Amino acid sequence: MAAAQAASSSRSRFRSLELVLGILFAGGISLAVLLSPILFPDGGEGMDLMSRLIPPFQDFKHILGTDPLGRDVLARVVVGGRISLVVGILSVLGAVLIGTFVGLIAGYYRGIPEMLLMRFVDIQLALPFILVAIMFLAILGAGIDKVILVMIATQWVQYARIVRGSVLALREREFILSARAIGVGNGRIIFTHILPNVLGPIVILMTLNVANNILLESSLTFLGLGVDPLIPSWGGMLADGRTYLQTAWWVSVFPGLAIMFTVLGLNLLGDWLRDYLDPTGQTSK
Amino acid sequence: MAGFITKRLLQALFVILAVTLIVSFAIRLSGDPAIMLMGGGNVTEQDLQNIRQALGLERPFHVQYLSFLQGIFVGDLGRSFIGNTPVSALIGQALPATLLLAFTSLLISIVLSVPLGIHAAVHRGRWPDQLIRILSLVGLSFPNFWLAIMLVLLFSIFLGILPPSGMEGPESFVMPALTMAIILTATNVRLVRTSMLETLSQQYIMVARSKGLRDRIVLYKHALRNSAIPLVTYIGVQFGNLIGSIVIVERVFNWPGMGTLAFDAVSNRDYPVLQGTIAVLALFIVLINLAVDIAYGLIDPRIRTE
Amino acid sequence: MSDITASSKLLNGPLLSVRSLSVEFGTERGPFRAVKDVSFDVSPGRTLAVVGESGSGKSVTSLAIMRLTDYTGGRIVGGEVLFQPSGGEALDLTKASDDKLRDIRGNDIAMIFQEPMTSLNPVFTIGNQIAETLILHESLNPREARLRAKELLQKVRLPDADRLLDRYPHQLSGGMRQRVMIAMALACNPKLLIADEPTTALDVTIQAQILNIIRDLQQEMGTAVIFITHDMGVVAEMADDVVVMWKGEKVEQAPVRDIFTAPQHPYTRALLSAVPRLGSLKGEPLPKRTPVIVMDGGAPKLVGDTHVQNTADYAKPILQVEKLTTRFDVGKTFFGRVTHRVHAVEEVNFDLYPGETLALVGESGSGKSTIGRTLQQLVEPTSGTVRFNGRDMASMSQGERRRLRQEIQYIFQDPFASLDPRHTVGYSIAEPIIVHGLIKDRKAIEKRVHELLVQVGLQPQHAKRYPHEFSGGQRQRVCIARALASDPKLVIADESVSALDVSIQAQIVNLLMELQEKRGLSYLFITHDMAVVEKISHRVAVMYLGQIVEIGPRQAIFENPQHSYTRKLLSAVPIADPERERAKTRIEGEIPSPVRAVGQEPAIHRMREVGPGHWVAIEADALRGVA
Amino acid sequence: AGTLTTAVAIDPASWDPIDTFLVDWSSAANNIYDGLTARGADMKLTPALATSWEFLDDNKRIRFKLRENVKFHNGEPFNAQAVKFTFDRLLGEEGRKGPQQSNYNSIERVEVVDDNTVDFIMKQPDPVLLTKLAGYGAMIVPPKYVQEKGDDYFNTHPVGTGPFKFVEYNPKDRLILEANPDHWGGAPKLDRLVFRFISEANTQVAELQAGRIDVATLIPFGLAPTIEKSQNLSLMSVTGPTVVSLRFNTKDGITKDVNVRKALIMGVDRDAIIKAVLLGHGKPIASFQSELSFGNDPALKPLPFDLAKAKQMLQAAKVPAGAPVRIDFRGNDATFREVAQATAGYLQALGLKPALQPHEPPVLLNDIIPNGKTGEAWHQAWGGWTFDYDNNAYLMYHSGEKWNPYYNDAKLNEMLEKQRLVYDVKEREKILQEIARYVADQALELPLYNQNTIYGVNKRVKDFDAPADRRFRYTKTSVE
Ligand SMILES: Nc1ncnc2c1ncn2[C@@H]1O[C@H](COP(=O)(O)OP(=O)(O)OP(=O)(O)O)[C@@H](O)[C@H]1O
Ligand SMILES: Nc1ncnc2c1ncn2[C@@H]1O[C@H](COP(=O)(O)OP(=O)(O)OP(=O)(O)O)[C@@H](O)[C@H]1O
Ligand SMILES: [Mg+2]
Ligand SMILES: [Mg+2]
Ligand code: NI
Repeated sequence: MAAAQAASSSRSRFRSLELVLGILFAGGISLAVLLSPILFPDGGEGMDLMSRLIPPFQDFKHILGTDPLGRDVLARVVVGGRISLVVGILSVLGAVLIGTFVGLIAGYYRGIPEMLLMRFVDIQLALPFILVAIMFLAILGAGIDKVILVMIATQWVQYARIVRGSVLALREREFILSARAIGVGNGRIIFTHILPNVLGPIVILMTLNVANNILLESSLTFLGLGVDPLIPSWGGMLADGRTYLQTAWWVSVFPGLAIMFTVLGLNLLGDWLRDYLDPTGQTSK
Repeated sequence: MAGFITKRLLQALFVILAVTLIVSFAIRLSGDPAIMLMGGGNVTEQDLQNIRQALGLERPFHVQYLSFLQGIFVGDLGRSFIGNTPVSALIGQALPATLLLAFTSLLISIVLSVPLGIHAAVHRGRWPDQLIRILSLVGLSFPNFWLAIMLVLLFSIFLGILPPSGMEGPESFVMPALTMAIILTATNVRLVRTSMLETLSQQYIMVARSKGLRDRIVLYKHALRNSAIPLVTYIGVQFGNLIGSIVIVERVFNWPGMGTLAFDAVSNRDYPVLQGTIAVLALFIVLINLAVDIAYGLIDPRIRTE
Repeated sequence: MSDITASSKLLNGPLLSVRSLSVEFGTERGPFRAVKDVSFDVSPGRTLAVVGESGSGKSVTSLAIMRLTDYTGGRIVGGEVLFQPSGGEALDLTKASDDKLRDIRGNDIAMIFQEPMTSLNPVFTIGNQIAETLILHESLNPREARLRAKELLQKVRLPDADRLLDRYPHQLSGGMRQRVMIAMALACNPKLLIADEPTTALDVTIQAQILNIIRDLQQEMGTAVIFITHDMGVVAEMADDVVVMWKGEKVEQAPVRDIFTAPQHPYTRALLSAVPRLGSLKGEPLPKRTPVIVMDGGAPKLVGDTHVQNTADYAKPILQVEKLTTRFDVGKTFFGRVTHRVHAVEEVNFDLYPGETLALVGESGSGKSTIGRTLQQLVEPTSGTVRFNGRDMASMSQGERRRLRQEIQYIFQDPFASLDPRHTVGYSIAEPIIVHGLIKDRKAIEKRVHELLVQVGLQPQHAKRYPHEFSGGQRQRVCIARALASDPKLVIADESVSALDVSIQAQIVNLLMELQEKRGLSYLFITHDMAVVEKISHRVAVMYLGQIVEIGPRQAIFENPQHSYTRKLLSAVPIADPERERAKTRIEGEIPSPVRAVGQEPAIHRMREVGPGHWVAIEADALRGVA
Repeated sequence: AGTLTTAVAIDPASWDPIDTFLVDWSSAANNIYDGLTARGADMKLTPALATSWEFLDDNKRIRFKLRENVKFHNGEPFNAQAVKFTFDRLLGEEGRKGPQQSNYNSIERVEVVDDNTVDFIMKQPDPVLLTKLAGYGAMIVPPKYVQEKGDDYFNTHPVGTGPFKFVEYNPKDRLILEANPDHWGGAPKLDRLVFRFISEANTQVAELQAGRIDVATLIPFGLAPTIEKSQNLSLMSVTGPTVVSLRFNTKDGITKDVNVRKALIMGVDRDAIIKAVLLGHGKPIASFQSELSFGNDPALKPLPFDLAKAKQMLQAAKVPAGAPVRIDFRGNDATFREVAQATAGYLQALGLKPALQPHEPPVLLNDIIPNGKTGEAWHQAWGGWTFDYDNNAYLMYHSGEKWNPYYNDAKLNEMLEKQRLVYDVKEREKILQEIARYVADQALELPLYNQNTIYGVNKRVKDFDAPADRRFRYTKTSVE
């Protein structure tokens, strides 16, 4: 812990560095994705079977190379962000909202509501994602909206359990008692005293699950359940590129890197948000 | 305690009932096993009828489900539509393979993520922290099948030291377990780090330090246990996720486990196998989460009151 | 000054020498220097008392000596802390390596932290936490360590030590936790003991014994003690030298006699003038407000006036407590059968009237906080009735109960634990106003919060700070402000002024009395400080082992105590006069415990009236109960 | 001497011939069992357990002379009784539960003439019967063994007369066989055969690269170059039975119009797709059959790729720009995923708006196709092992068939029915060719290609006959 002193003085600077880098990565990629219709008007669909699998940094027209169908990898990576970010972010938001709410209620009230909600959570938890996905998509038909729905339906339980776990410990803390003693109503205790104190793990889990869900889309593709392969997506590119790992690494590595920078950006923002929400962290180690 | 456990076990039974009911019902909405068994060749409606009759599929749903339940109570999970193998025999073979894999990867992940997460928290904002955080994200940025293929390329083809697939000796565990552990670790490291940060600012940690305790004891005894609740919860949740994602890892590594079994059962609409595997997996997931709930009380005595 | 000259100078001198120590915190509002240029020495076998204003940097100084400020975001920006460990070279702790520091911490230098509630790790048993130090520094094996831990608990007069070892911090009363902290600090017979307000949560009888233990230690082992306290009586009893701190600086240092007889600095004088003296209201039936000297800028100023607190209205009680009993299950078998219970409160009866202050005093762990918590509906009573304004609380509707929480306020014994770490104190103070809809306008709420902060001696800009950025006393005042914010009818104040320096304490006490006069507030005042009790209360109830053993008008209790425990209590109060003979009371023998096996109900003793409204337990009954 | 390890994709779970339709079953079981006839890697029909046959009673009775002195692996003698038992079982109660019975419905019954002679009494003519007797449900099983041990035991402990004997079966993992030195065709050169079940193509290739399997049967085209480049591996690519086409919805959407369908065909450069996506491991087709198929007409040429003409035709048919073309396909077919995207690329160039819809195979099979829920087109891959156009054409174009949800044409129906009654090879071939031409004329589908069967083989394997239909018979093969 020798460096502890140095850390405290450099902390405020570091926190803003996290923010800056986070905005730079996540924001930069989002911006590129948002601008993709202007940057790549053909939507990354321009196929040219004659110029397939050009390695990166060799052809000026295809800086990141081309895929097995001769499509520009850069264009597809940028355009592919649209689906991937929508899937990643919407599914996580949906799951977080439902899961956190259920977790708060179950953990705070305990008793019957807890029992019912948590058994419901158990049921959901006991249904493996891939199988649910297969059945759900088989019954409802495929499509990006359904993929997002499946993710929400299977993932909210994670948040519910995590939140409930933390709430169980929190509700025994003295400051919750003291809020109750003052006459603060249950709703307000839950949302202004408990929620901010459980947000740390949730924020972390959220930012991680964005990555996870972008990748889940590729697992679905791997199993043949994904969405229209014509619409580029990072997950789809990774799945399609897997057979080319030995011959054309760039087909799947660049979408992977895109995911990495997005996730890195989001996580930096998440860390920053966590710190921001935790005042004690600002001055103590 | 005993009361709590019996109560929860009864509830677990209910959960398993619900899960199998949902799965049995849903799978019947999405395809006909008779057609799957016929493989789409020269089939007439009469042929299909024959097969349905032979498999008992012409009975109403509730009758089929009830007979499945009856079977469960006498330990008979029925027979696979394909090859007529008893489901219990299939599960008996696949379950150890999957559990072994799942627990190994969980274990690897815990062994890796706890020290890394703590180290990151302690050195918050400085390079060890940044490095650990960034490395953990690399593990999250590529899907498990992709990581698996990379590992195979590295260890089996380039270095030639590990078998690329199959479950043979202990060495065949390395890559599948590692593939899953990498992804689990990425998440767990960050979770440990956040909960640790929360705990490290508490006064009792300072008191522990004032006693002259070694950092290791301060961190691993005093702080870790106070940060353990989210971690333990998440491990319970992860076990469920693990079972979900094990399908893919098992496929890539040709692992004869429950994931493969369940996935094939869905693909073939092999109802008895699917119902059986889901029931068994549900049982394990529910038990793990029950263990987690019991662990809460062991970890934090304040939760024990109820 | 180089290390070598320093060590040669220290050879036969002080054990610890603090030279121009300065400590800074990096806050969002820029660096804040909490300790400025402080120097003092402590020699083996001697006691240095540090007194001073709340928030003047006492705790920070002591943390800095052990280099624990590293972990709170603080930084030692100047000075040195020279320590002479056993036989070795003198060492500058501000520069020592982590390893070296670890050897010293807990072993050579031990510290008793100010807030006992948050200082114990909630997930480990008491036994485990004490034994840990012994295993580490004394190389005992776990069995020996446990045995030693038990001895230590007995030494600090904790009852039922054996079973206590296996209990968790949240199952102990404030004073019990504080004694656990003390036991922990004494475990390795340190060379230097830093005690930061070690007895605030203890009743005076136990306090006297703890002080004895520390003195014994000094005599036997030559331990040096830094004693931070607000209790000038304790200073007079314990200290050899006194350092007075004010606004982060040392303003005066002198031998204890000189401080009391010839204080130099105006702040010291103001402080001493505010010391409440037991017996000062002798012969007066009612409590009385008296003016206090406060520091205004650098100069002392007299504020307030004398005022007899004739506020109680005995027509109709606001609160009636009948046969209130609260028990906790502590032993359970695997099958959920309860084996042992803590009989925290047993058949307690009392009334409280509008405008009246009832002081609840008694032994630590005797159930005072539990009564408070039960009244505030935080703990379910096992049996008994509580009536508020004549209405039985048990029969009230959900809505009525909530309204009750506006009218009754409970100030928690541990201020740090009771504030949400994620909200500014401004928010915490505003919360009762918001939830009960007392003021609608946001600007007006803010104004009210600032007003409350000023009333308790803080500044409006403190509203934006978070709880961990305050000193112990400051947090306590935040809690008082929060309780007052909801405009209550009844305030239950649990050790609410114990962490305040006497000057601020006097101001707060005056404030409370003023509010009582203006708004007819009632107080249930739980405290160990008999001098404050004398000053503030109309009536006093004395508790022992979960029961009230004596209750009556203040004058009757103080001038004519009947129960043996009450007498013991009054005689143990330390007097702020260093010339007085130091008390050597030592109580030996079995310490009674409220933990009982199921089925072994305690005997409830009968009361008899010895004067108007003055009731005393019949002691023979009580003895039977104990036996 | 030596052990040869082959990877196949799927574990059929039962080794009983009447329980399965999987090629992977045959890849292994073709070494355990014999049929009355056999077909080698060259696809020529030869005698096997039957040494000769003749057609009697106006083709209503077929008489087989059986090979003598043949024993099952368990020592049970092979004779006319065994043949009768096999077919009684296949056509009776037991066979009804499996997918094989319907392939042999043309047989009325089998009669024992003497110990070494049997008669097949036909319900209706079946020109493909002799081919069908070479595989799958017609594999001869030991009567006593099956009756004594019961069906479940037989499923997992197969016994036949083939060149290799069953040793061990670990479900989902491997099947181990050992040489049958007493085989009537002579002892095989290998000691042991191991069949491992590996469903993931990348894994099969990795195992092949690691030298842990000798023959890989599942090779994604993307990995073909890797194998070609590898020093100790060779890639074998042979014309196989699998043909792939995009079938059209002739009922709704723009594909209702035959001219639009033709335009779509002409708008897609199939040669380029074969070259770029299949890396040349395939051939263009004009009808839904491979060039090895009976009924294939080399004279029938596919419509040429002509973008300009195609555009023109679309315009003439008043197809608006951006008209949607949805293609449904099996989501787990990685190769077709690429083909579909390439095809979509061409459709886009035609000014249309293609969309690709992946489906889980059972859903496509159970619901989307039979219930006519497809988009304008759907992915159809077919690989009849009999190499007879009848098998493809009847199922694809006859009205009321599951695979044909939209098209109903009396003339086509009649032709399809007629050829089934004709034993005359020449005449039947003529009708089949006529059907193919008719279908091409109606542009019922966009014939994409005939996909090669490719194997990755370790170079230590000698005399590996790469069978077009993946039905290995390792009698002459050896390993170093
Ligand atoms: N972590 C922190 N961050 C910022 N300011 C702090 C922190 N800890 C203490 N302070 C400030 O430092 C000053 C000194 O605090 P300290 O705890 O030493 O007071 P104290 O003399 O012990 O008072 P008390 O008698 O009330 O306990 C206070 O003004 C407090 O607000
Ligand atoms: N949650 C609990 N579980 C078990 N025992 C408890 C619990 N809370 C309090 N007790 C026990 O009840 C008794 C009374 O505690 P209480 O906190 O009321 O004492 P107190 O009079 O306020 O003491 P102090 O002056 O030391 O604060 C103690 O013996 C304590 O150990
Ligand atoms: Mg302090
Ligand atoms: Mg108390
Ligand atoms: Ni360090």
